[in-house]
Amino acid sequence: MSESMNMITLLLFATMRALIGERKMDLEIQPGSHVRDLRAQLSAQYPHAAQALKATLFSINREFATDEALIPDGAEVAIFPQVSGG
Amino acid sequence: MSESMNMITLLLFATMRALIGERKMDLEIQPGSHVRDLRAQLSAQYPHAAQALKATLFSINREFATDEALIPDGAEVAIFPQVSGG
Amino acid sequence: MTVFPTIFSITEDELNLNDVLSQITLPSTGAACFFTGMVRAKTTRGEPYQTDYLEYEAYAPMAESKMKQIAVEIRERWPSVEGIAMIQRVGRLFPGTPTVMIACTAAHRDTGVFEAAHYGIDRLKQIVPVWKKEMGPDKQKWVEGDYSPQAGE
Amino acid sequence: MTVFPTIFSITEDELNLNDVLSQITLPSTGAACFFTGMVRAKTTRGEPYQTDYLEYEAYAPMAESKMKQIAVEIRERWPSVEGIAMIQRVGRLFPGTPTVMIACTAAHRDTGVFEAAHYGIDRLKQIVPVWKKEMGPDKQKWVEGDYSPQAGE
Repeated sequence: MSESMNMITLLLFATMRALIGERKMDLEIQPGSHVRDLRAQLSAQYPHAAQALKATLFSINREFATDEALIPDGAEVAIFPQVSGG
Repeated sequence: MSESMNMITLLLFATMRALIGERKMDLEIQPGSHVRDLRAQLSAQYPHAAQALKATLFSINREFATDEALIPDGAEVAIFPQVSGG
Repeated sequence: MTVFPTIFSITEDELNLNDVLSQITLPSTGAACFFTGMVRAKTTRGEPYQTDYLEYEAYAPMAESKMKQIAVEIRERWPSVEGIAMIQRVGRLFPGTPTVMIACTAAHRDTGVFEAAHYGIDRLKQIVPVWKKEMGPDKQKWVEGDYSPQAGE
Repeated sequence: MTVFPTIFSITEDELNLNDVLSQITLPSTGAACFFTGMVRAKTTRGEPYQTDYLEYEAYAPMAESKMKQIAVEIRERWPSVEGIAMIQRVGRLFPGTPTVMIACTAAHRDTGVFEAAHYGIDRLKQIVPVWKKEMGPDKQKWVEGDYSPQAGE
Protein backbone atom coordinates (compact mmCIF):
# COMPACT_ATOMS: atom_id res chain seq x y z
CA MET A 1 0.00 0.00 0.00
CA SER A 2 1.54 3.29 -1.11
CA GLU A 3 1.84 6.08 1.44
CA SER A 4 0.48 8.56 -1.09
CA MET A 5 -2.82 6.76 -1.75
CA ASN A 6 -6.19 7.37 -0.04
CA MET A 7 -8.19 4.47 1.39
CA ILE A 8 -11.95 4.18 1.08
CA THR A 9 -14.51 1.56 2.03
CA LEU A 10 -16.66 0.54 -0.91
CA LEU A 11 -20.12 -0.99 -0.33
CA LEU A 12 -21.92 -2.84 -3.12
CA PHE A 13 -25.64 -3.57 -3.34
CA ALA A 14 -28.09 -5.57 -5.43
CA THR A 15 -26.95 -6.06 -9.06
CA MET A 16 -23.57 -4.43 -8.41
CA ARG A 17 -22.84 -6.84 -5.58
CA ALA A 18 -23.85 -9.75 -7.81
CA LEU A 19 -21.63 -8.53 -10.68
CA ILE A 20 -18.53 -7.76 -8.64
CA GLY A 21 -19.03 -10.56 -6.14
CA GLU A 22 -18.32 -8.54 -2.99
CA ARG A 23 -20.47 -6.79 -0.40
CA LYS A 24 -17.72 -4.59 0.94
CA MET A 25 -14.10 -3.89 0.02
CA ASP A 26 -11.29 -1.60 1.04
CA LEU A 27 -9.96 0.27 -1.96
CA GLU A 28 -7.01 2.55 -2.68
CA ILE A 29 -7.73 5.63 -4.74
CA GLN A 30 -5.60 8.54 -5.85
CA PRO A 31 -5.92 11.58 -3.60
CA GLY A 32 -8.16 14.08 -5.38
CA SER A 33 -10.26 11.37 -7.05
CA HIS A 34 -13.81 12.25 -7.99
CA VAL A 35 -16.71 9.84 -8.39
CA ARG A 36 -16.05 9.71 -12.16
CA ASP A 37 -12.47 8.58 -11.48
CA LEU A 38 -13.63 5.81 -9.17
CA ARG A 39 -16.15 4.69 -11.79
CA ALA A 40 -13.33 4.50 -14.37
CA GLN A 41 -11.04 2.68 -11.94
CA LEU A 42 -13.71 0.05 -11.20
CA SER A 43 -14.59 -0.33 -14.88
CA ALA A 44 -10.92 -1.05 -15.65
CA GLN A 45 -10.66 -3.50 -12.75
CA TYR A 46 -13.99 -5.28 -13.49
CA PRO A 47 -14.47 -5.01 -17.29
CA HIS A 48 -17.60 -7.24 -17.21
CA ALA A 49 -19.22 -4.66 -14.91
CA ALA A 50 -18.23 -1.63 -17.01
CA GLN A 51 -21.58 -1.37 -18.80
CA ALA A 52 -23.56 -1.64 -15.56
CA LEU A 53 -21.30 0.89 -13.82
CA LYS A 54 -22.38 3.58 -16.30
CA ALA A 55 -25.91 3.54 -14.88
CA THR A 56 -25.07 3.35 -11.18
CA LEU A 57 -25.39 6.06 -8.58
CA PHE A 58 -22.79 6.66 -5.89
CA SER A 59 -23.04 7.87 -2.34
CA ILE A 60 -20.23 9.36 -0.27
CA ASN A 61 -20.62 9.10 3.49
CA ARG A 62 -24.33 8.26 3.08
CA GLU A 63 -25.25 11.19 0.82
CA PHE A 64 -25.92 10.76 -2.89
CA ALA A 65 -23.05 12.22 -4.93
CA THR A 66 -22.64 13.38 -8.53
CA ASP A 67 -19.80 12.39 -10.86
CA GLU A 68 -18.06 15.66 -9.97
CA ALA A 69 -17.97 15.00 -6.22
CA LEU A 70 -14.57 14.70 -4.58
CA ILE A 71 -14.00 11.52 -2.54
CA PRO A 72 -12.30 12.30 0.78
CA ASP A 73 -9.79 9.98 2.40
CA GLY A 74 -11.47 7.36 4.58
CA ALA A 75 -14.88 7.84 2.93
CA GLU A 76 -17.64 5.24 2.99
CA VAL A 77 -18.62 5.02 -0.67
CA ALA A 78 -21.56 2.96 -1.93
CA ILE A 79 -22.58 1.94 -5.46
CA PHE A 80 -26.30 2.02 -6.10
CA PRO A 81 -28.04 0.29 -8.96
CA GLN A 82 -30.97 2.32 -10.23
CA VAL A 83 -33.64 0.12 -8.74
CA SER A 84 -35.63 0.67 -5.60
CA GLY A 85 -37.84 -1.28 -3.29
CA GLY A 86 -41.05 -0.78 -1.43
CA MET B 1 -104.99 -0.39 21.94
CA SER B 2 -107.31 0.86 19.25
CA GLU B 3 -107.74 -1.23 16.11
CA SER B 4 -107.37 1.85 13.97
CA MET B 5 -103.94 2.91 15.27
CA ASN B 6 -100.52 2.05 13.76
CA MET B 7 -97.77 0.63 15.94
CA ILE B 8 -94.14 1.66 15.64
CA THR B 9 -90.97 0.85 17.51
CA LEU B 10 -89.20 3.97 18.73
CA LEU B 11 -85.46 3.86 19.48
CA LEU B 12 -83.79 6.61 21.50
CA PHE B 13 -80.10 7.49 21.61
CA ALA B 14 -77.67 9.68 23.51
CA THR B 15 -79.28 12.86 24.92
CA MET B 16 -82.78 11.81 23.81
CA ARG B 17 -82.50 8.53 25.67
CA ALA B 18 -81.30 10.42 28.75
CA LEU B 19 -84.19 12.92 28.54
CA ILE B 20 -86.97 10.44 27.93
CA GLY B 21 -85.47 7.67 30.03
CA GLU B 22 -86.06 4.81 27.60
CA ARG B 23 -83.91 3.05 25.00
CA LYS B 24 -86.81 1.56 23.11
CA MET B 25 -90.56 1.81 23.25
CA ASP B 26 -93.59 0.61 21.32
CA LEU B 27 -95.78 3.52 20.36
CA GLU B 28 -99.21 3.98 18.81
CA ILE B 29 -99.49 6.63 16.11
CA GLN B 30 -102.34 7.74 13.90
CA PRO B 31 -102.27 6.12 10.46
CA GLY B 32 -100.96 8.71 8.02
CA SER B 33 -98.66 10.31 10.62
CA HIS B 34 -95.59 12.11 9.34
CA VAL B 35 -92.36 12.71 11.24
CA ARG B 36 -93.60 16.16 12.24
CA ASP B 37 -96.71 14.61 13.81
CA LEU B 38 -94.62 12.16 15.82
CA ARG B 39 -92.40 15.02 16.98
CA ALA B 40 -95.52 16.88 18.16
CA GLN B 41 -96.92 13.78 19.83
CA LEU B 42 -93.68 13.18 21.75
CA SER B 43 -93.39 16.85 22.70
CA ALA B 44 -96.90 16.69 24.20
CA GLN B 45 -96.15 13.47 26.02
CA TYR B 46 -92.70 14.60 27.31
CA PRO B 47 -92.94 18.37 27.73
CA HIS B 48 -89.47 18.59 29.32
CA ALA B 49 -88.03 17.14 26.09
CA ALA B 50 -90.00 19.44 23.77
CA GLN B 51 -87.13 21.92 23.28
CA ALA B 52 -84.60 19.17 22.55
CA LEU B 53 -86.99 17.42 20.16
CA LYS B 54 -86.94 20.46 17.87
CA ALA B 55 -83.29 19.84 17.01
CA THR B 56 -83.42 16.07 16.59
CA LEU B 57 -83.24 14.06 13.42
CA PHE B 58 -85.41 11.03 12.76
CA SER B 59 -84.83 7.86 10.82
CA ILE B 60 -87.48 5.51 9.47
CA ASN B 61 -86.41 1.93 8.91
CA ARG B 62 -82.75 2.96 9.16
CA GLU B 63 -82.86 5.80 6.63
CA PHE B 64 -82.76 9.44 7.66
CA ALA B 65 -86.16 11.03 7.16
CA THR B 66 -87.41 14.61 6.82
CA ASP B 67 -90.33 16.11 8.74
CA GLU B 68 -92.54 15.43 5.71
CA ALA B 69 -91.85 11.70 5.61
CA LEU B 70 -94.78 9.36 6.15
CA ILE B 71 -94.32 6.77 8.90
CA PRO B 72 -95.54 3.33 7.78
CA ASP B 73 -97.22 0.87 10.14
CA GLY B 74 -94.67 -1.31 11.93
CA ALA B 75 -91.79 1.08 11.22
CA GLU B 76 -88.57 1.18 13.24
CA VAL B 77 -88.21 4.87 14.02
CA ALA B 78 -85.15 6.33 15.75
CA ILE B 79 -84.56 9.78 17.24
CA PHE B 80 -81.09 11.21 16.64
CA PRO B 81 -79.57 14.01 18.59
CA GLN B 82 -77.37 16.20 16.39
CA VAL B 83 -74.06 14.95 17.77
CA SER B 84 -71.75 12.39 16.26
CA GLY B 85 -68.80 10.31 17.28
CA GLY B 86 -65.47 9.24 15.88
CA MET C 1 -63.71 -13.44 -10.83
CA THR C 2 -62.20 -12.02 -7.66
CA VAL C 3 -64.58 -10.94 -4.93
CA PHE C 4 -63.29 -7.86 -3.16
CA PRO C 5 -63.77 -8.04 0.62
CA THR C 6 -65.82 -5.45 2.48
CA ILE C 7 -65.67 -5.66 6.26
CA PHE C 8 -67.76 -3.52 8.57
CA SER C 9 -68.57 -3.86 12.21
CA ILE C 10 -69.68 -2.14 15.39
CA THR C 11 -67.86 -3.85 18.20
CA GLU C 12 -66.80 -3.66 21.83
CA ASP C 13 -63.58 -5.50 21.01
CA GLU C 14 -60.14 -3.94 20.62
CA LEU C 15 -59.21 -2.99 17.07
CA ASN C 16 -56.45 -5.14 15.62
CA LEU C 17 -54.94 -3.40 12.61
CA ASN C 18 -52.75 -6.38 11.69
CA ASP C 19 -55.77 -8.68 11.46
CA VAL C 20 -57.74 -6.15 9.46
CA LEU C 21 -54.88 -5.70 6.99
CA SER C 22 -54.56 -9.43 6.38
CA GLN C 23 -58.33 -9.68 5.81
CA ILE C 24 -58.28 -7.08 3.03
CA THR C 25 -55.03 -8.16 1.36
CA LEU C 26 -55.65 -10.18 -1.81
CA PRO C 27 -53.03 -11.80 -4.08
CA SER C 28 -53.22 -8.66 -6.24
CA THR C 29 -52.94 -6.20 -3.31
CA GLY C 30 -49.79 -4.11 -2.89
CA ALA C 31 -50.91 -1.00 -0.99
CA ALA C 32 -53.09 -0.12 1.99
CA CYS C 33 -54.11 3.16 3.59
CA PHE C 34 -55.53 3.16 7.13
CA PHE C 35 -57.08 5.91 9.15
CA THR C 36 -57.63 5.45 12.88
CA GLY C 37 -59.23 7.88 15.32
CA MET C 38 -58.14 7.79 18.97
CA VAL C 39 -59.53 9.20 22.21
CA ARG C 40 -57.51 12.31 23.12
CA ALA C 41 -56.55 12.81 26.78
CA LYS C 42 -56.38 16.54 26.15
CA THR C 43 -57.87 18.69 23.46
CA THR C 44 -56.66 22.20 22.71
CA ARG C 45 -58.67 23.15 19.62
CA GLY C 46 -61.28 25.65 20.88
CA GLU C 47 -61.64 25.74 24.67
CA PRO C 48 -59.03 23.32 26.07
CA TYR C 49 -60.31 20.36 28.08
CA GLN C 50 -59.23 17.02 29.47
CA THR C 51 -60.90 13.67 28.99
CA ASP C 52 -60.97 10.79 31.44
CA TYR C 53 -62.80 8.51 29.05
CA LEU C 54 -65.55 8.46 26.45
CA GLU C 55 -68.73 6.43 26.33
CA TYR C 56 -69.57 5.52 22.75
CA GLU C 57 -72.90 4.24 21.61
CA ALA C 58 -74.20 3.41 18.16
CA TYR C 59 -77.46 2.56 16.47
CA ALA C 60 -75.73 -0.60 15.34
CA PRO C 61 -77.92 -2.00 12.54
CA MET C 62 -78.27 1.42 10.92
CA ALA C 63 -74.54 2.12 11.42
CA GLU C 64 -73.67 -1.09 9.60
CA SER C 65 -76.07 -0.30 6.79
CA LYS C 66 -74.45 3.17 6.42
CA MET C 67 -70.99 1.57 6.37
CA LYS C 68 -72.14 -0.70 3.57
CA GLN C 69 -73.38 2.36 1.70
CA ILE C 70 -70.03 4.15 2.17
CA ALA C 71 -68.22 1.10 0.75
CA VAL C 72 -70.43 1.28 -2.33
CA GLU C 73 -69.68 5.00 -2.71
CA ILE C 74 -65.93 4.35 -2.42
CA ARG C 75 -65.99 1.59 -5.04
CA GLU C 76 -67.92 3.84 -7.43
CA ARG C 77 -65.39 6.67 -7.03
CA TRP C 78 -62.18 4.58 -6.89
CA PRO C 79 -62.78 1.37 -8.86
CA SER C 80 -59.18 0.26 -8.23
CA VAL C 81 -59.91 -0.17 -4.50
CA GLU C 82 -59.80 -3.89 -3.62
CA GLY C 83 -60.56 -4.35 0.09
CA ILE C 84 -62.43 -2.01 2.43
CA ALA C 85 -62.73 -2.33 6.20
CA MET C 86 -64.64 -0.05 8.57
CA ILE C 87 -64.84 -0.68 12.30
CA GLN C 88 -66.39 1.43 15.05
CA ARG C 89 -65.75 0.55 18.67
CA VAL C 90 -68.42 1.27 21.25
CA GLY C 91 -68.47 1.24 25.04
CA ARG C 92 -66.12 2.91 27.50
CA LEU C 93 -62.94 3.99 25.73
CA PHE C 94 -59.90 5.54 27.40
CA PRO C 95 -57.39 8.03 26.00
CA GLY C 96 -54.96 6.55 23.48
CA THR C 97 -57.46 3.93 22.37
CA PRO C 98 -58.34 3.64 18.67
CA THR C 99 -62.12 4.01 18.41
CA VAL C 100 -62.77 4.06 14.68
CA MET C 101 -60.90 2.70 11.71
CA ILE C 102 -61.15 2.66 7.96
CA ALA C 103 -58.73 0.90 5.62
CA CYS C 104 -58.66 0.63 1.84
CA THR C 105 -56.36 -1.55 -0.25
CA ALA C 106 -55.40 -1.57 -3.94
CA ALA C 107 -52.76 -3.05 -6.21
CA HIS C 108 -50.67 0.15 -6.22
CA ARG C 109 -50.32 3.22 -4.05
CA ASP C 110 -51.13 5.78 -6.74
CA THR C 111 -54.69 4.87 -7.73
CA GLY C 112 -56.66 6.32 -4.84
CA VAL C 113 -56.13 4.43 -1.57
CA PHE C 114 -55.29 7.63 0.32
CA GLU C 115 -58.21 9.54 -1.18
CA ALA C 116 -60.59 6.62 -0.61
CA ALA C 117 -59.69 6.29 3.08
CA HIS C 118 -59.92 10.05 3.56
CA TYR C 119 -63.33 10.16 1.90
CA GLY C 120 -64.41 7.17 3.96
CA ILE C 121 -63.60 8.66 7.36
CA ASP C 122 -65.32 11.94 6.43
CA ARG C 123 -68.45 10.03 5.39
CA LEU C 124 -68.34 7.83 8.50
CA LYS C 125 -68.39 10.95 10.66
CA GLN C 126 -71.21 12.45 8.57
CA ILE C 127 -73.70 9.65 8.26
CA VAL C 128 -72.95 6.80 10.66
CA PRO C 129 -75.13 7.13 13.79
CA VAL C 130 -72.58 7.03 16.61
CA TRP C 131 -72.57 9.26 19.69
CA LYS C 132 -70.02 9.88 22.35
CA LYS C 133 -70.28 11.22 25.85
CA GLU C 134 -67.22 12.95 27.19
CA MET C 135 -66.33 12.12 30.80
CA GLY C 136 -63.86 14.67 32.17
CA PRO C 137 -62.59 15.77 35.58
CA ASP C 138 -65.23 18.53 35.87
CA LYS C 139 -68.15 17.46 33.75
CA GLN C 140 -69.79 15.04 31.43
CA LYS C 141 -71.26 16.08 28.15
CA TRP C 142 -72.33 14.76 24.78
CA VAL C 143 -69.87 15.81 22.11
CA GLU C 144 -70.90 17.49 18.90
CA GLY C 145 -69.34 16.24 15.71
CA ASP C 146 -69.72 16.44 11.95
CA TYR C 147 -72.92 14.46 11.86
CA SER C 148 -74.91 15.95 8.98
CA PRO C 149 -76.86 13.34 7.06
CA GLN C 150 -79.10 14.26 4.17
CA ALA C 151 -82.63 12.87 3.97
CA GLY C 152 -82.60 9.38 2.51
CA GLU C 153 -79.01 8.76 3.62
CA MET D 1 -42.69 20.91 26.12
CA THR D 2 -43.90 17.76 24.39
CA VAL D 3 -41.36 15.80 22.39
CA PHE D 4 -42.94 14.34 19.27
CA PRO D 5 -41.78 10.77 18.61
CA THR D 6 -40.02 9.82 15.38
CA ILE D 7 -39.48 6.11 14.86
CA PHE D 8 -37.50 4.65 11.97
CA SER D 9 -36.03 1.26 11.43
CA ILE D 10 -34.78 -1.29 8.95
CA THR D 11 -35.69 -4.66 10.35
CA GLU D 12 -36.13 -8.35 9.61
CA ASP D 13 -39.01 -8.54 12.10
CA GLU D 14 -42.71 -8.61 11.26
CA LEU D 15 -44.39 -5.22 11.21
CA ASN D 16 -46.86 -4.75 14.05
CA LEU D 17 -49.18 -1.86 13.24
CA ASN D 18 -50.85 -1.91 16.67
CA ASP D 19 -47.51 -1.45 18.42
CA VAL D 20 -46.47 1.30 16.04
CA LEU D 21 -49.73 3.16 16.59
CA SER D 22 -49.37 3.07 20.37
CA GLN D 23 -45.80 4.36 20.08
CA ILE D 24 -46.84 7.46 18.14
CA THR D 25 -50.04 8.22 20.07
CA LEU D 26 -49.57 11.09 22.55
CA PRO D 27 -52.16 12.47 25.01
CA SER D 28 -52.99 15.10 22.38
CA THR D 29 -53.26 12.63 19.48
CA GLY D 30 -56.65 11.92 17.90
CA ALA D 31 -55.88 10.83 14.33
CA ALA D 32 -53.47 8.54 12.50
CA CYS D 33 -52.88 7.75 8.84
CA PHE D 34 -50.90 4.62 7.91
CA PHE D 35 -49.62 3.43 4.59
CA THR D 36 -48.37 -0.12 4.18
CA GLY D 37 -46.92 -1.75 1.07
CA MET D 38 -47.33 -5.49 0.62
CA VAL D 39 -45.73 -8.11 -1.63
CA ARG D 40 -48.17 -8.90 -4.45
CA ALA D 41 -48.58 -12.54 -5.51
CA LYS D 42 -49.61 -11.38 -8.95
CA THR D 43 -49.08 -8.11 -10.75
CA THR D 44 -51.09 -7.07 -13.78
CA ARG D 45 -49.89 -3.52 -14.43
CA GLY D 46 -47.67 -3.79 -17.52
CA GLU D 47 -46.70 -7.36 -18.45
CA PRO D 48 -48.48 -9.63 -15.92
CA TYR D 49 -46.29 -11.79 -13.70
CA GLN D 50 -46.39 -13.90 -10.57
CA THR D 51 -44.17 -13.63 -7.53
CA ASP D 52 -43.10 -16.46 -5.25
CA TYR D 53 -41.25 -14.16 -2.87
CA LEU D 54 -39.04 -11.09 -2.79
CA GLU D 55 -35.58 -10.65 -1.36
CA TYR D 56 -35.17 -7.18 0.12
CA GLU D 57 -31.89 -5.59 1.01
CA ALA D 58 -31.08 -2.14 2.29
CA TYR D 59 -28.05 0.04 2.89
CA ALA D 60 -29.26 0.26 6.46
CA PRO D 61 -27.34 3.19 7.99
CA MET D 62 -27.99 5.38 4.97
CA ALA D 63 -31.64 4.24 4.82
CA GLU D 64 -32.14 5.29 8.44
CA SER D 65 -30.47 8.62 7.82
CA LYS D 66 -32.80 9.21 4.82
CA MET D 67 -35.82 8.29 6.95
CA LYS D 68 -34.72 10.86 9.52
CA GLN D 69 -34.48 13.43 6.71
CA ILE D 70 -37.99 12.57 5.47
CA ALA D 71 -39.35 13.06 9.00
CA VAL D 72 -37.79 16.52 9.07
CA GLU D 73 -39.34 17.34 5.68
CA ILE D 74 -42.77 16.18 6.90
CA ARG D 75 -42.59 18.27 10.05
CA GLU D 76 -41.61 21.33 8.04
CA ARG D 77 -44.55 20.90 5.67
CA TRP D 78 -47.18 19.75 8.21
CA PRO D 79 -46.29 21.26 11.59
CA SER D 80 -49.41 19.72 13.16
CA VAL D 81 -47.99 16.21 12.72
CA GLU D 82 -47.18 14.72 16.13
CA GLY D 83 -45.72 11.21 15.71
CA ILE D 84 -44.01 9.73 12.65
CA ALA D 85 -43.01 6.10 12.15
CA MET D 86 -41.23 4.58 9.17
CA ILE D 87 -40.27 0.92 8.98
CA GLN D 88 -38.73 -1.05 6.14
CA ARG D 89 -38.56 -4.82 6.36
CA VAL D 90 -35.68 -6.65 4.70
CA GLY D 91 -34.99 -10.31 3.98
CA ARG D 92 -37.18 -12.89 2.26
CA LEU D 93 -40.77 -11.67 2.12
CA PHE D 94 -43.71 -13.65 0.82
CA PRO D 95 -46.91 -12.41 -0.89
CA GLY D 96 -49.37 -10.73 1.45
CA THR D 97 -46.60 -9.55 3.79
CA PRO D 98 -46.33 -5.86 4.65
CA THR D 99 -42.80 -4.77 3.71
CA VAL D 100 -42.84 -1.03 4.30
CA MET D 101 -44.87 1.23 6.52
CA ILE D 102 -45.26 4.90 7.26
CA ALA D 103 -47.62 6.37 9.83
CA CYS D 104 -48.27 9.95 10.87
CA THR D 105 -50.40 11.14 13.79
CA ALA D 106 -51.95 14.49 14.72
CA ALA D 107 -54.58 15.89 17.06
CA HIS D 108 -57.25 16.01 14.33
CA ARG D 109 -57.84 14.34 10.99
CA ASP D 110 -58.05 17.52 8.90
CA THR D 111 -54.60 19.07 9.38
CA GLY D 112 -52.51 16.92 7.06
CA VAL D 113 -52.09 13.33 8.31
CA PHE D 114 -53.24 11.88 4.99
CA GLU D 115 -51.07 14.24 2.96
CA ALA D 116 -48.07 13.70 5.26
CA ALA D 117 -48.24 9.90 4.99
CA HIS D 118 -48.71 10.11 1.22
CA TYR D 119 -45.72 12.44 0.87
CA GLY D 120 -43.72 10.17 3.17
CA ILE D 121 -44.22 6.97 1.18
CA ASP D 122 -43.40 8.76 -2.09
CA ARG D 123 -40.17 10.08 -0.57
CA LEU D 124 -39.30 6.69 0.95
CA LYS D 125 -39.52 5.15 -2.51
CA GLN D 126 -37.47 7.98 -4.02
CA ILE D 127 -34.54 8.35 -1.66
CA VAL D 128 -34.27 5.40 0.72
CA PRO D 129 -31.70 2.89 -0.60
CA VAL D 130 -33.65 -0.38 -0.64
CA TRP D 131 -33.59 -2.98 -3.41
CA LYS D 132 -35.72 -5.98 -4.10
CA LYS D 133 -35.16 -9.10 -6.14
CA GLU D 134 -38.24 -10.74 -7.56
CA MET D 135 -38.30 -14.54 -7.32
CA GLY D 136 -40.97 -15.94 -9.64
CA PRO D 137 -41.84 -19.31 -11.15
CA ASP D 138 -39.80 -18.62 -14.31
CA LYS D 139 -37.12 -16.16 -13.35
CA GLN D 140 -35.44 -13.95 -10.84
CA LYS D 141 -34.80 -10.30 -11.44
CA TRP D 142 -34.09 -7.05 -9.68
CA VAL D 143 -37.13 -4.83 -9.75
CA GLU D 144 -37.07 -1.25 -10.89
CA GLY D 145 -38.84 1.31 -8.77
CA ASP D 146 -39.17 5.04 -8.26
CA TYR D 147 -35.69 5.46 -6.89
CA SER D 148 -34.58 8.91 -8.08
CA PRO D 149 -32.47 10.72 -5.52
CA GLN D 150 -31.02 14.13 -6.22
CA ALA D 151 -27.36 14.83 -5.46
CA GLY D 152 -26.94 15.66 -1.78
CA GLU D 153 -30.08 13.73 -0.80
